[in-house]
Amino acid sequence: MSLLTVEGLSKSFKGLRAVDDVSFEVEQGAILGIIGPNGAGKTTAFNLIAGAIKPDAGTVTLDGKDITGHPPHKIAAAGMARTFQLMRPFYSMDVLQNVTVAVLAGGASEKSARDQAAGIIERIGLSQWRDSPTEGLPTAALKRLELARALAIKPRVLLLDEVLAGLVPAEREPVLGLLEELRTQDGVTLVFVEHIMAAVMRLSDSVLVLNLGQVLTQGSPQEVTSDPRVIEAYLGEEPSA
Amino acid sequence: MTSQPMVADQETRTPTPSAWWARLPWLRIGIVLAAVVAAIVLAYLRSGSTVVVTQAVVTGILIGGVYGLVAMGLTLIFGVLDIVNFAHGSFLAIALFLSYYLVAGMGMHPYLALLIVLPAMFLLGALVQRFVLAGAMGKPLENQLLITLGISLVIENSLLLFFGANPRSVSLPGDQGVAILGAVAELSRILAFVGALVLAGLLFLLLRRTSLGTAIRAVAANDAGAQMVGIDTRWIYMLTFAIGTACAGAAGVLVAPLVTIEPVTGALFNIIAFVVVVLGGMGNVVGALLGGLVVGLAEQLGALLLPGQSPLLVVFIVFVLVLLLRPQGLFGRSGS
Amino acid sequence: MTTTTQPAAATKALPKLPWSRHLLVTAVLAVVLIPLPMLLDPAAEAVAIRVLLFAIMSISWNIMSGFGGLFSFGHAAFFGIGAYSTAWLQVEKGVSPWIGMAVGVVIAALFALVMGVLALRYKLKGAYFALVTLAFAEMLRLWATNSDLVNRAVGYHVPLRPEESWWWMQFAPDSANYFFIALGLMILGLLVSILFLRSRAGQFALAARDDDEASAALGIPVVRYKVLTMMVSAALMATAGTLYLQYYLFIDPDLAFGSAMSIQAILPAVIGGVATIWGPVIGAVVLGPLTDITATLLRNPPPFLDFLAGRGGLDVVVYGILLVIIILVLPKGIYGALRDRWSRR
Amino acid sequence: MLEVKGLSAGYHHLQILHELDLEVHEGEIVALVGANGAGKTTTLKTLSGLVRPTAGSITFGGDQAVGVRPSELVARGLVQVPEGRALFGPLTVEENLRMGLWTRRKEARASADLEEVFELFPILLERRKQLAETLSGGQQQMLAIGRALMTRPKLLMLDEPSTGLSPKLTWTVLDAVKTIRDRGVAVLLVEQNAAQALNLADRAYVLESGSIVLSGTGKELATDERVRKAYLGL
Repeated sequence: MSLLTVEGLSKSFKGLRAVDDVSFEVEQGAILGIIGPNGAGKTTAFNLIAGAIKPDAGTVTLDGKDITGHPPHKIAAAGMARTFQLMRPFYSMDVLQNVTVAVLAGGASEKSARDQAAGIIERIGLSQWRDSPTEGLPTAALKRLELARALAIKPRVLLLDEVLAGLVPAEREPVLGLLEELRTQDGVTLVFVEHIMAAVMRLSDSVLVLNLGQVLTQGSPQEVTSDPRVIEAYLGEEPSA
Repeated sequence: MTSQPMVADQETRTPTPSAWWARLPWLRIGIVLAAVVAAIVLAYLRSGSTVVVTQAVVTGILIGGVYGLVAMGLTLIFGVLDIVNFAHGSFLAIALFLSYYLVAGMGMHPYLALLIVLPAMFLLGALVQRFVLAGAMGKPLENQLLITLGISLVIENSLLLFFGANPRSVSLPGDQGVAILGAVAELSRILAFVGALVLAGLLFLLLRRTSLGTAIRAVAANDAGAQMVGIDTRWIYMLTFAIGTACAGAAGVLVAPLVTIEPVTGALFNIIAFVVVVLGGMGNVVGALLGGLVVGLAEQLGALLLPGQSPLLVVFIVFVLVLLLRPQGLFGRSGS
Repeated sequence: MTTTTQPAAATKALPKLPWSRHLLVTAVLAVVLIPLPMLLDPAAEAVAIRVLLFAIMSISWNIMSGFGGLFSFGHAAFFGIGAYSTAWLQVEKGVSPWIGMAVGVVIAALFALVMGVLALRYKLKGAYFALVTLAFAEMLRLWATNSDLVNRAVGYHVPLRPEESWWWMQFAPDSANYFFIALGLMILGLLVSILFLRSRAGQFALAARDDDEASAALGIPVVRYKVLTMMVSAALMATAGTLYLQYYLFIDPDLAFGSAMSIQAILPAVIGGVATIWGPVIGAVVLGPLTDITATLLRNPPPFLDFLAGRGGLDVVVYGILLVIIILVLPKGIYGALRDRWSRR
Repeated sequence: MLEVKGLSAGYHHLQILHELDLEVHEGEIVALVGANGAGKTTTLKTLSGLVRPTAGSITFGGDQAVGVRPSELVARGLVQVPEGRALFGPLTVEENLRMGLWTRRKEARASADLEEVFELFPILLERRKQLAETLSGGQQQMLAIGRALMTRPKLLMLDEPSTGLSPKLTWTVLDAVKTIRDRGVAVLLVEQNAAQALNLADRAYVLESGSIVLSGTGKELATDERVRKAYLGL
């Protein structure tokens, strides 16, 4: 049975169907990439799964347990962490404190939390900024901080919302390596929204394409990128006349 | 971040003519009216006297009009500048003292004082916005709250410092009781109500019918959009604050014959104005007028419903209920 | 922008946490201040007690509004609950103010619980939340003003006792004991803030203040910790109510629940530095003596201020001006600005 | 008419644009295409004065445009139709359009422009009394463009006018862009809908990670394999 199952997920805002009957499954240890043009409903879908907003219809099941519409903190406690597309550090804290809070939220003892946090920071490659305030950190570091904090609660499923956006190509590579390592070493299941196709191609076992709130297609990276409907959704329709 | 288009892409909608009154939430107004009627019936059952209830309703509506005018200024400032102005009542207090000195000191007719107080308060508002508040525009809400709190402390206590705590009063020549609808109301109260309605109407026309008013509403609706058509929003902010302050000033002149004039009088109006603004929906100018009437009635009927308690207690109970159940206000638009 | 991480800094030792330093300063403060009454004349001692009272109130406000990010405009509600619980139990039932203080603390915390659950359940934020706190305080004020249960607008005078008594928390007007009690409560307040912030709950509260969605996404039950923060703050504020009552021996609804009291809780923290441990204390030291300075000034005004002789209000005018200037020029308060300067060096 | 050199910009700690060069000449449609997050919207915001550049220069009609208030730039003829449209929702269609006259409210013939906009988008005439927020997405886009035209722009910058529109409506809007160009207004068109934008444009730039990686005529780029790569990473 799949670790994460999403079925018939739908949400409308003021009559606009932002997410329309979206279904997919992710196996334990798999990596699912979600792509789609602007306004396709990717972030909304994430928010629905992570409980930030309640769906109009559909179910989300994590490891056999129905978590549809549960508040976000319960979903996180059930083993699903997420990152935010626009980085949302705790601005009054430095990097170490940010991760320490997350470790505490994951249930660690107050005594060991800081050491564990320091360990995660080193692993994520943030050591250089460990004691820096979050204000003024470069994008690359903030993106990693999002990741470090999410990992600190030891999730089974990690939802990543554009962790590569805003990074220059050279900065992407180490993050990709890290994500691969998370799967192979930690067995974390990844669901990620991404625009950078090279990354999607390289990481994903399977790619889900959303367009106008609906699932356009799902398949292997090669299948998806050679699908004319996908190209059309991205490049736009050629004028017929 | 991807922005959501405001509405779905449907081309099948039929155009609907939409004058402003067609957009009022009539259902909720109906519910509020029903609540008012229920309160009146209850008040009648408790007091057992039609005269007492009629008197309460008339007094409530009359003072409610003035509350509405005070709150219109406050809500306008909130809608456009996004500032919760804790100093609004203090501006009203300044106007009270100004009219006291114009009337008692210079022998001016209480309502003629408007001609001086209105422009003076307008100017004061503009200066305060330009030189104090402008520095905090776009800062966190707390900072703006605290700045206006500081301004109110300065104003209220300067009044105390210079004029002392002795209560003063302004009397209207020829003020007497007038019988209306089976109740009696002082002429000054009726004139204050009428004056408030006239000024509220003028403000409404300014906002609806002039291009300046449209620009003010445009800034309230979307200040980025306003900049993109070339509106200098800084100027609109200053002007709006000045207009809002002038509303408080006008209300001050109108109520001067009705209240004891003390430095703390402003604080009372301030708190009532907040209640009215929340009731009417923050930023909703028409809602503020309706909210004023509701609060005026709640205050008067509340005195009958909970005898022995302060009439304001009922006002606050209504306030907290509205804040908790419908923070966007009784007359605000649904959703969002 | 750097493109790769540098492993050079990899295994630095973890930086020391500030808590032990804060606790040490608190201890030093306690020790240094204990002999103070011996050095002060009675008038100066009264000022010192006012400073301590301000500090306690503002430490409390700072816990909820600074660290918790829940802007309270009605902190007088908790103050008044403390003062009134003590007064009622003492005057009507003959119960010691110490017990009254404990009862006040519990009731204030429960009041905060109800208020917090209501306001946060309905997701009130910012100005709306501030207005709810104001409304709750005003409702208490109006209720007390008109309720026979608590002596209506008259309020309570604490009956004078023939002899000094710790049990009744009553001493000669210039007794140093008031100072010691006030000092003890302030030190308690500081300990509460420091230990709370150090705890798991306090860290969660800070995280929830900074970003409640991100906190929830980490599994932190945001509302629970926000309400808890409010309760801690309310409990501390209630002790200030008891202290006030026992020192001034009088309370009425306007004093206890009026917005002036709420404002006195806000000002020191804002002037000293919101969301810092020491800001409220520093702000109280700045503001506490102002009332006396201005009163002295107006008792014997310089010639050009002659017409103001004997008038009140100048102190609050100065508060107001200070408040505006601080917000515009030093939005982080005195302590915040100093700390930034030190750390930049 | 618009000349941008070495432009860098970002939000607080986040640098988004890296030394951008681009120009728009009179009477041409220039397209700026690129994937999501490439920095297209930030470019427009910087050009219209909403974001302050950290480095580089912008000149418009020969005058320095960095550090000038957005409202002043509008008066000079540099006008943006932002993504999300920034309409005045609770105002009517006509009020929205008339607000476009703000900088020229003292000119006598200003309201004749209203007729021109209605001619371009007849649907707006039909709905002139309707509130902007009750319009459909396509109508809102037309209204946003119409409002911008009322200011008499010399250069009109459109941010993703096709977002949320059906293909058919997108063409209605893009057709209007051509008409606008033919009336003598230069257009800078930012689009993720690359194929359509490139076909329409006289010249185009491809933006990737905040830098311009390709430029050329619209026709050239429309058939360029590298454009596909920038979008799909193929």
